[in-house]
Amino acid sequence: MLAYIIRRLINAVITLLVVTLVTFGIFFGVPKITGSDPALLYIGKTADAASIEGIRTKMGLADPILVQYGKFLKGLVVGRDYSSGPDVIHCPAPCLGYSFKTDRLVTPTLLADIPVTLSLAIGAAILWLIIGISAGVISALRRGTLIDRAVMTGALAGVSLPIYFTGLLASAIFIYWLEWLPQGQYVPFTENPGEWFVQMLLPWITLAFLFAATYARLTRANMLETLGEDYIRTARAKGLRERTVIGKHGLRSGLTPIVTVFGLDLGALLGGAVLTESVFNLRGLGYQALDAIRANDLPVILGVTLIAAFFIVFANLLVDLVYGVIDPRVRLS
Amino acid sequence: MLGLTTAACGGSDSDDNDSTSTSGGKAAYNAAITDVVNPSTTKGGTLNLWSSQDADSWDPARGYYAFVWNLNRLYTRKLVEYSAVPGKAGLELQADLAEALPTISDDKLTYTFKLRSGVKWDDGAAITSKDVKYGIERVWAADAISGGPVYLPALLDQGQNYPGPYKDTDAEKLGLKSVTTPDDSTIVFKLAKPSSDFIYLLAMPGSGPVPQKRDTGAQYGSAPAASGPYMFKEGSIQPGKGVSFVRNPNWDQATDPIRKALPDAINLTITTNADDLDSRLLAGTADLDVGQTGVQAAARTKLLTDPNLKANADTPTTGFLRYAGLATSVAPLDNIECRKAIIYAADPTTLQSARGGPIAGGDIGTSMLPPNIAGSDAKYDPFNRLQGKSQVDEAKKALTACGKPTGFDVTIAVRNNREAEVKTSEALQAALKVVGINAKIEQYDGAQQASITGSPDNVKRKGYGIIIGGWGADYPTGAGYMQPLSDSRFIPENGNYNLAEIKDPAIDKLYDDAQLETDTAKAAELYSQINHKIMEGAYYLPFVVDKALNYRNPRLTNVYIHDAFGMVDFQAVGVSDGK
Amino acid sequence: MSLGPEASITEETTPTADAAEVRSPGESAIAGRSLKQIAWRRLKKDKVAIGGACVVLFLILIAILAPVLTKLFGHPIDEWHPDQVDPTFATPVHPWGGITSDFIFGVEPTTGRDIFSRIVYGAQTSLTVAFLSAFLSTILGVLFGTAAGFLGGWVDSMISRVMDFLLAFPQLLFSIALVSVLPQEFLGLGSRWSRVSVLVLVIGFFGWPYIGRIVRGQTLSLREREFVEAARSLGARSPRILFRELLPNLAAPILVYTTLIIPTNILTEAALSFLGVGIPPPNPSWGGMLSDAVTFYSIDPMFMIIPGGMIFITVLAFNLFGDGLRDALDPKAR
Amino acid sequence: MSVNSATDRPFLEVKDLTVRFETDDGIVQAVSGSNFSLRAGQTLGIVGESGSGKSVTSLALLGLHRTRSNAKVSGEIWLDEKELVTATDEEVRKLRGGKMAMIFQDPLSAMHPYFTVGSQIVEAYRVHHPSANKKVARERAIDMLARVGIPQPERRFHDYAHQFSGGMRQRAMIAMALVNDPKLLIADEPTTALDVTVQAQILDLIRDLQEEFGSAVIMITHDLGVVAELADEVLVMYGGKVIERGPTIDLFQRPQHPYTWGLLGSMPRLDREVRDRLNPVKGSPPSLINLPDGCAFHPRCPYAGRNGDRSFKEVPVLIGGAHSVACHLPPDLRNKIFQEEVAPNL
Repeated sequence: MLAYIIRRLINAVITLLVVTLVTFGIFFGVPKITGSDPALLYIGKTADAASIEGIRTKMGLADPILVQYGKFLKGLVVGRDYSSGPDVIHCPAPCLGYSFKTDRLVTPTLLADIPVTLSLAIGAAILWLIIGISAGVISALRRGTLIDRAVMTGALAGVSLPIYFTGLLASAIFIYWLEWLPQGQYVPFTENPGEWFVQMLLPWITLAFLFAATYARLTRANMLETLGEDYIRTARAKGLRERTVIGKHGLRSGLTPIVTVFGLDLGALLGGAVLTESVFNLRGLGYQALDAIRANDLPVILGVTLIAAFFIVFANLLVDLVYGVIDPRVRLS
Repeated sequence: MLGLTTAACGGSDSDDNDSTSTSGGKAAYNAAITDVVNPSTTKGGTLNLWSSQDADSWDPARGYYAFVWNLNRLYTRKLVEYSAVPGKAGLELQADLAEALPTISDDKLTYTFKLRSGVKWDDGAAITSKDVKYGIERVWAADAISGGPVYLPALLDQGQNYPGPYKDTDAEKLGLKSVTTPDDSTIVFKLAKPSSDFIYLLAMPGSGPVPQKRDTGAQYGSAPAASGPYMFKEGSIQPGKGVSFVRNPNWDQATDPIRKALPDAINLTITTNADDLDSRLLAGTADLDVGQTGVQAAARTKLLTDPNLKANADTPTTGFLRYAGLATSVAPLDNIECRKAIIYAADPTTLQSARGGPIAGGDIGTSMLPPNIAGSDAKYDPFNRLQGKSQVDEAKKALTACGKPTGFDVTIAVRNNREAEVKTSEALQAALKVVGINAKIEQYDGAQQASITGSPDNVKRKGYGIIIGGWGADYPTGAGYMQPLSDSRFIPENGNYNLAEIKDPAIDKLYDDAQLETDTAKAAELYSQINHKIMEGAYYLPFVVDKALNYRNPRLTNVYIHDAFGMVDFQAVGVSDGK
Repeated sequence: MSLGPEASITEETTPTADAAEVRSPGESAIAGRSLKQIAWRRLKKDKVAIGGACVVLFLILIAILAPVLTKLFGHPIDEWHPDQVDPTFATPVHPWGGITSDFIFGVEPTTGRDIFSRIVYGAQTSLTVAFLSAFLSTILGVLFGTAAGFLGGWVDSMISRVMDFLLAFPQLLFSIALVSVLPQEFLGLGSRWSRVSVLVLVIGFFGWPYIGRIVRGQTLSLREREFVEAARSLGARSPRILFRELLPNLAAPILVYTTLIIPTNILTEAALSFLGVGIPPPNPSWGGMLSDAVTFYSIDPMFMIIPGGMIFITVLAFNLFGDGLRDALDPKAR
Repeated sequence: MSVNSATDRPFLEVKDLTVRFETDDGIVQAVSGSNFSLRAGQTLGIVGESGSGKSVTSLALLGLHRTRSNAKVSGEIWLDEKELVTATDEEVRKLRGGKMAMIFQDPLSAMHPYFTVGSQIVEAYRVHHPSANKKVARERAIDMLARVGIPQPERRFHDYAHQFSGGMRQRAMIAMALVNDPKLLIADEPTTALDVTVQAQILDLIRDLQEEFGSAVIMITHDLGVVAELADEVLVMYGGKVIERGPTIDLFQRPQHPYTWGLLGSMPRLDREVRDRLNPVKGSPPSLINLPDGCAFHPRCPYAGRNGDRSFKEVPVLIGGAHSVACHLPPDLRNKIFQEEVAPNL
């Protein structure tokens, strides 16, 4: 068991390394090839060769790409220092770099964004789990009935609606037309829970709608498969009440696969729900990433990609471990 | 100024009536452009400024956004500062830290300033001439503290290749030779050649004083020292969230002829949602949009259809001009006739709507000198654009003259991160098509502008014949506005803004003459000539003179548009209800 | 009897079906001749799926006929109509997003361009990207999937690792970044088609692991199945087994999943355009139109509803058809 | 174990039982009009190919079809004076696992993978003994595990199905079925999933337990060997119908239906010379959606044409006394064929 976890951890680290390498290669390598010079991004309207050169060295863009990568990794592990003119800025490990655009360290910047993404992901997750699973179970039990048809049609519609459309639609209806919800922006939970809730409501619903649809379909399929299993027939043959048959024997194995999917989805979301965040102006990791890409803020792009990948990989690992616990047939080794 | 607004309002009469009907001081549509709305001296209360974008930097040497320069007046005093009055008078410089305007030697090369006595930093230390010199020296350290304008080295470095204070070997870090501080209250500038614009450069935030012991280089922006009436509240600078200013206890009204300092506190809140900002403005929970770039489409409709709201709105010209540079290095635009063809074919109206229409976008542009700059003349319309239609016949004629009667292919380069600019490029493309000019739109990464359209080599290689651009003056003189766009000596290999790559000795000469001319009226005349030359050369296609529809909270006092910034003069504003 | 009476009856009603197909439900998607017939019969009975298929065909037709349709019912996509929009508010002068007999889907705010034409051309872009990228994913997926499953050993572990890696990648982010660094024009394709091919490459590339995994799994299970064993014992060489025995039996799942990634690709393309890295203007794309609508949706909702609705209908149609196809080929999934 | 206690009413009596499923592909006649009865302590063997309707019959007895909306059951099922077809779901549920229990084929798939075997037995016990607390139920379960011959029952109690060997799993399954001492035990192919040595053990176990509990047993199988070993009476089903019924010995000595001959022919026998090959029934079972006209077996029956074309037109009915058969061939002709053509090869 322990050995397994260790091996998995090592794999995870390797994956992350590859992610950084690829990302680094693309965003620091490509400019070298295409000849566009990141240093120019940080200079003002009036750029003179001398100061550009100064910035280039300051950003370490003069070094060969591998050296830069090495420095990046070193910073990740032990931290590194950046010159600020008179004195140096120390970037403690894990140092994701220093944005010369905003003159801020990447790590704290991104850490500050995580709460937003977190509230979005968690809130939505709770919603979609409740709605999606119950809908799925119901339509599985009422298979072929009107309810089933209705739920499944709704679900299919759900998975076919782009979130950046439902998002706009939702705000058009609830904010501008019905005026049920106020204009506004994200408010930290710690500052004002009420306001936080009000502001997150629409993003949650929008995001949850999409996932609930997927989960309803998934749950239904799993439940149907389970209910077809022999052991369900056995349970009935034992004279168990239908409630017990479905509620205990059915759900226990019908929902187990959902755990996997859920873990992965959540992991992916924590890496930044780019679309939802951009539709609702939530300054989370996803939004940060978009900004960074648009502004060509390489250190930030690299940082976000790495964090996102980290969440996904970590979720993968966690899911496998959890699965080992909830499914007695799986032996981790 | 009034007449100018009227004329500038190409077509839409309603504005004229409104602005003429503004009886001094009362709130009315566009009242703040010409007059001080709700004049008052009541102190106290809190001014709630909002913004949908964060400041680029609060470090005086690094900020470049117009609103940041405007807010800089709250906490940074310079030797000279723009007067705090509406209209053209606001463009005049006035002694600020200096007790009087400089004594200028007869050869116009030596500027001597005497500092006022009793001017203090927020920590109580006296502001000395050394602080001023050190602040100015920081402009040289563009590698450590990039972002701000770098004009002074051109005039003051004089071959010294001063590395900036951080690499300065001088013990006091005051190694810049051309600037001397005989005593703590005197500072002397020695120029190599006369420059009538030099004094304007000293009014830039970057020329403000910085106490050397408090300079943290790249991090200085997170806690700048304050010389003005307000200082940053301890640790209140939160990137992406906002800042709050409180009174600077060591500022003395007696030493400051410019600033009113009415509110007790000024908060700037940054929202991520521009529509939210608008609804707050209309609801009165926000006093001003500090960006002053105009409300969103949704609020625009509300504002203009409700007379009560409209009475508290202004549409000042922002001092920005939107245009397309016609690169002379790219065939066939090396031929003036082909350039003319493009200008004639362009449809002034669609270009205007692409920028947001006559009110939110701006007036149809006719030449390359915006109205807030001495020498501009809104009536000067060489290509007859004010009539608002594309002139196909003229264009066809020009094409024939150019030897391309059937038209030609050309590429429009446009920043991908500017929605309005992309739309203008599409408008232009559609209009050019009519006369057989096939324009291909190429969007480029706006963040890399300096190395893409800013690089003449690249422009030539990629064949960017038409380059969409926009420009606002860093200081309100013809040179401050036009020189980077038209002086052949202002073509660096990167970060070039002379998009047309105009290489006209006559123009260059006129700039030099203007620099010698200390009489602003005469200088204005020269700039007007340059403007004519640029237009005659068909180097640029002006789109619009930017306007922005902004709302001011009725509770505000002393509101007026400051011409140097094209927006409300924040430092003058007070609140009537004391809240 | 492990499937309970109902399934065992389907077994008896299809006497020619290979027993193994029924014994293990997962594999029953693998088509024996008869199963294809059943599938086809089922599909024909599935009104909804057929409906979806019809809509899909209709859309394809629209995309192909875009130029004609524009001539007949619309105006050129890049033709401005300032008279159709209010200069001050930039919104259409006519109600309902400027819908008139002349502009049947209304006009774009600011520009007054004909939305109908832009929708029709948008369909062209959207479908081209979706189909080609799905095709690319399938090719790569089948190639690597069979290789991994069939050859096994280090090849398998290599490919599987790569697939896991790609799936562990913040894909949308990366697509955005990639598209924005890749060249805007090449091979003289013109800005529109160059960007289309870039999108195809990126979306197709990130899509292949999904197919790859399924194909790998199928191949693994097939490898151990009687007829392959038989073929092997008869001394058939690997390539022959691969192409004569395996691929035909992979046809069904491949078909199903290819159909099912097309809608996903449509959404991805629209998402990228929405985020501003899609088809460059003035070439229309549904996602692009939606992002333009962000500025106006509170005052001109139609401008948002029309492209959004189109995306919805298209994706829904593909999903309906895809689901129907899967159900038809894999009764257990019903 | 004798058939002569004629007076008392049969413990189980099935009259004209018909089960049909409505599927997309048509109506499936899984069982049509089968009649049989069973006395306490007796064992009834039901034989036939897969799809002959034998398993469906057993599910119908337990009322397990009720959860399937598309299943239609008609006829009468009398279990110990109680009619089950018309009984409410709740009544049937109470009987299920209590008075009548079932042993399924493949026990691995028939046991829940995520619950321990012990807990599943406890569950079965407590649903019929609501008063019994956990502890009692647990002891009962362990006791049952011991009774079916599982070593170290206390430890195995906590194991999962997949941790048992095939044989042990089937024993556990039986323990679960017998935990409420059912009066009727239905064993559906209890041994097919097991290897031969284990098969014997399980069959012995069932026999012993039957004697111990004195319950009636229905043994469903396609393996005549099993029937020969256990059953007092045998039911041969084909295409959803009972085509021959009789006391075991009698049926094995004088099989009446050609299909039964086929089955016997396909049955490996130790006393058979190695040289003569098995001769199974040729052809494949009929579709239950559209049965062949006339005798369902005629397409595979080598003697179908022997007396005109009746077999192709009329559906034969089950006639005869204790040993009855559904076949158009006149009895004498049948005997003749059996004696001359079939018997020699058996």
